[in-house]
Amino acid sequence: MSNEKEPLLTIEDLTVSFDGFKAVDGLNFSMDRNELRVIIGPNGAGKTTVLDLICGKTRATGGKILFKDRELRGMPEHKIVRFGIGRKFQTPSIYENLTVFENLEISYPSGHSVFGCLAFRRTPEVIERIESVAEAVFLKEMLEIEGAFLSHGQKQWLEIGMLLMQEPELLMLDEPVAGMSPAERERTGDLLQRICKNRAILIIEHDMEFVQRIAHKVTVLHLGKILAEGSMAEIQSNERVQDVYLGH
Amino acid sequence: MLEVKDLEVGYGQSEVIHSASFSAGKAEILAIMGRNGMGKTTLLKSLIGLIGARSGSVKVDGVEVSGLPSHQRVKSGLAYVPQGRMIFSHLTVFENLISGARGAVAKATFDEIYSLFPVLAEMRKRKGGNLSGGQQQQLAIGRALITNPKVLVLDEPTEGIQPSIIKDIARVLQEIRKMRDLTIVVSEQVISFMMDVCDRALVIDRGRFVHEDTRANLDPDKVKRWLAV
Amino acid sequence: MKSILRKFLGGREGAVGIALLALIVFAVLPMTLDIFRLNLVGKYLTYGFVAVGLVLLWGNSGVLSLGQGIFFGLGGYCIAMFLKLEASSPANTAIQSTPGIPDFMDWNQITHLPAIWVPFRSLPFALLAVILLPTLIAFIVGAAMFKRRVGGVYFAVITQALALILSLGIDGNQGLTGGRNGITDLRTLWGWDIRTQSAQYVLYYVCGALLIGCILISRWVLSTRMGRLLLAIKDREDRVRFSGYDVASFKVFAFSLSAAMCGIGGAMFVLQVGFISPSLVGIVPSIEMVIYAAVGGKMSLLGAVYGTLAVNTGKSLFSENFPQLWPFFMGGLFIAVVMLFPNGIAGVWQSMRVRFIQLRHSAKRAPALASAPSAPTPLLEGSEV
Amino acid sequence: MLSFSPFLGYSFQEIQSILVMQGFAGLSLFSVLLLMALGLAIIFGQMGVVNLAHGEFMALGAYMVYLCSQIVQDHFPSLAPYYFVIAIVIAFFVAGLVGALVEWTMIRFLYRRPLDTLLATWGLSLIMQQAFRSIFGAREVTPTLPEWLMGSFKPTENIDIPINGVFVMALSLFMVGAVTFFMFRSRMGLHMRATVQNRAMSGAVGINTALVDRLTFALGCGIAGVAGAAFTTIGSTGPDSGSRYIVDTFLVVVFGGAANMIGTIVSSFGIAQAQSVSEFFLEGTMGKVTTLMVIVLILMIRPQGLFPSKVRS
Repeated sequence: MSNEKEPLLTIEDLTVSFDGFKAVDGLNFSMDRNELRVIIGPNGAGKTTVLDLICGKTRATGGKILFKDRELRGMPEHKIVRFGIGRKFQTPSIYENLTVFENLEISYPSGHSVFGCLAFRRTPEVIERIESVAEAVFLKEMLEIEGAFLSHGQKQWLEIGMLLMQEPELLMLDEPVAGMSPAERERTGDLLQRICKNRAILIIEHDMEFVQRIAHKVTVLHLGKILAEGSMAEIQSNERVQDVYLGH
Repeated sequence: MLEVKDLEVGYGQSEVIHSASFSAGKAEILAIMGRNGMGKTTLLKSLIGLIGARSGSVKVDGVEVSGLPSHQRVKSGLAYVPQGRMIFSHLTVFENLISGARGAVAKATFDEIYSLFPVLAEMRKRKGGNLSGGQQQQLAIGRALITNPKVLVLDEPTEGIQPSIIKDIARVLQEIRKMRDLTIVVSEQVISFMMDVCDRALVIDRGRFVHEDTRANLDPDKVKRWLAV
Repeated sequence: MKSILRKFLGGREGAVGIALLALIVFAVLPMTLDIFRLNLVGKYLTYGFVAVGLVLLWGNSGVLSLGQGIFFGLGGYCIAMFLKLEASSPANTAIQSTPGIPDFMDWNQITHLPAIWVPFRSLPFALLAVILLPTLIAFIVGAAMFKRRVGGVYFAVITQALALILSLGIDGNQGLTGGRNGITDLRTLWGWDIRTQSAQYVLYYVCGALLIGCILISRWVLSTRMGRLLLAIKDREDRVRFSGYDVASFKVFAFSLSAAMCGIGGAMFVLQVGFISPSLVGIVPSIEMVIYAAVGGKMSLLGAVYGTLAVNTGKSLFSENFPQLWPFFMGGLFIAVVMLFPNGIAGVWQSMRVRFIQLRHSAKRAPALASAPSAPTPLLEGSEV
Repeated sequence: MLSFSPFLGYSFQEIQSILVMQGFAGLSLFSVLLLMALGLAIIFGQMGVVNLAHGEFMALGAYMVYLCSQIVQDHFPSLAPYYFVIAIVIAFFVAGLVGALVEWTMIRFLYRRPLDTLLATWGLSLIMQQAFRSIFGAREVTPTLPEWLMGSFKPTENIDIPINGVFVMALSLFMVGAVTFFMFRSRMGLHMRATVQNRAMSGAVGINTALVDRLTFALGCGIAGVAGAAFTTIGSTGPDSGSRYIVDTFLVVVFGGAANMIGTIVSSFGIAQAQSVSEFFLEGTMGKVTTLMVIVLILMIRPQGLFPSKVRS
């Protein structure tokens, strides 16, 4: 624990095993606000599993996940979300038969109960918020288009937009630029830099150019454990990392 | 032996493989190198028919197989060892081995496979799921060889395998090629393994081939640039 | 005013649809049909409540219940119990060995009214029970299953089993429920004879009005954020959870609301047809009512009503003329709707309209097709688990 | 023990005999349920297809036995003592063949849409029932059973054990054994297990998964046909005989844990015995109602059933 301020997210000895196979093995990890962290690692390193554990999709078999000093383990998914954690999935998960506007509206962080939903109104405030998020994720002109008709990259942006609507304090993105064109990657990089004010962003990514562009700090995961952690330059000069990626 | 022309593959609206063309000759070992997420697995899956290609042609020994279901591609002489091995974990080792066989399996074929992988003979009654990663990899290769293929396609056979065993796998692939005059296409990101095993290598980056050379002319450092962090 | 139009009627187009249905139900049919046929249509409309509920539950939330007959039956039994008690006044039943209790109880040697029947002496209680009992049962079943993330096929199978259990249970407790014959010989509602022609007209109109009321309520629910959310749940249940919603409670809501509508339908059935029996509760009616919604188009509230009317009219035409062919037709309908017309009448109607608009546009010259309302997105695979 | 004697006016001896005989009646029900569930465990448990027409495949098998019995009676009376065994085989193959046809025309388009399969197979069940009605008439029919099936053992004076019950039980246990043998010892069974575990990979090792699906479905339907043949020994067959078993069968399979053979056996035994015994002590249908209710309540609390299978593909 640093003295100046508490980390936003602290993971201690996190472990999960599936039928004896330890996908994540005694992981220790922490993140501060305003930090943009990228997790890299070869396939099967347990990257996605770590995100699944934090957002409650997978139940850990041991260890602690502390977010704003509260234990997340055992909390149902929707409560974790309401507590301030947003998650983007590997394949874009948007609602194809709703419009962009409606996709964003669903993520507006109030009226989440049954009756809240019935009483929910599109106040000017809500509309304004949706429009500003849509603008941020480059979809302002597409508000009335159904999700199914967006391009792959636009779907990825829409999902990031849906997360922004929730105003999460921790944003987790699983391969946000997969399938994007170079131009789209660049815009996404700018977007991520812009939105990491006042929150932490945790990203899994394979595109090293992209990682280099955006990461404040990089964590390398291998066989469920942390292999190395540091700046991109440090990681690139780390021999163990090179071994894992390149062989011997 | 294997001829791929203008292959385009994608999911939904995104295209992952852009107009890929390559070929591999008889008894050649061809490595396809690239980092995660660059399209290796998608390319190989589309060869065996697990993902439909949008356009392009795949020929095995002169026979067009694109558009066919997987099992007919196997019949035409392709065999596939997937990423992550995909052993049938509830079937025994022996059952896994013969799962793809058509009709009775010649004793010679078994002998050959068991001589390559003695451990499979020892463990033939064990459940596939109880094998170690390296043993599963051997089983997956054995399972692919049972159909006497002309072209063997392996997707990252070294993934999650200990370095010592990686060497064994390289040796075995060489041996198989010698024994059966088999064409082998293997995707990889471990350079040392590639240098041990292949005759020729292609480098794939974001769905396109960006580099090609024979092993003799291959400059590992150059390839590293495409693979390294 | 404008927002009310949007919310309840679904915009101008929706208002036209409702007005057309109202015109057909309140004017065209009463003017063209004799009272016998009209009463029959009234009966079909009561199934329409179930179909409308299924559009909410199945079409919009992706949850298929094969037990909607349970709620239809509960609603029906609640009102039938009141009517039966009124028809079994001591004066009317003086010849029984125990006067003042329903005749079938007397036949079963029951000598005093079972406790569960007592509150049904009160009409307000019975009316409340018509809506609340189905809602409560649906709430309990739904909460138990959806909280454990049981859905899809398992939910369908379990609700089907519940329908069987309830119909067998009613069947097996003759003294309490009237058994297989059900509760029959119902006469008056607070002294008003429901068997007369004038009463049948009135009840028909009440039934039509309530059905349109249910459609409007459903329209409203679907127009709120709830509507979008239910669609989202059907599309990607997992994602909704990660947008901060407790998915189970929304499914429970949709299930309970649809159950309440079934209850009203059941009560209107009893008032118009004059009896209720376990044959309306069990597996067969429950799944048949699913096909009404499917034929109409499982996403379309109005379509569900037309689907119900179409299938039932077909059924009575067939069974008058070629009774042995009807099951073939009905079976074929199930298969055809699933395999060929996943959006039912409403889907066919939509695509015809789109084609018509396109034709008109091309006739007018301009290739303005791009601006035509986007063709109905095929929701072919919408009904996944 | 004496306290039992006035019970329902039976002596202790008689109560004991009733329990034994009721238990044997339960065993007959168990046998039919087990065969039905065995077929459905393959179709629903393994393939994930909700086949609501499963009961009609059972009825089809029963009608085949009836048909054979008529033909034998009219044309080959000398075969009467043996025909039943052949009829079982015919029931299996006819039901299986119809099953393969249904898979080819309908089911294969619906594998990813379980709820739609459910509606389509319900439609199929209506069509099959009406077909039975048109061909065999609405009245229930009973095949003439060979003499040797009709008698009963009399181990004690009060206990009557019908031979047909014993035969049906032996038949269903034989089928369980045969199916197990087929699934675990034959190449086709291996292909079926592989396909259930990992369809994509099975194709990639060279298994024709479309064909395997068809045969798997046909096998399940064929077993339902055998269930129908067994059914003819304990009841008469009508167009809707099968549909009366469909909910019970689904509950047996779900309760047993969907894909688990042991679970299927245990749960069909439990459900059949509970029904049979409770039917004796409770009036009419209430025995069945109570049994089903208990199962549904258990399933609401424990949706995975008795023996959940650990793999979900």
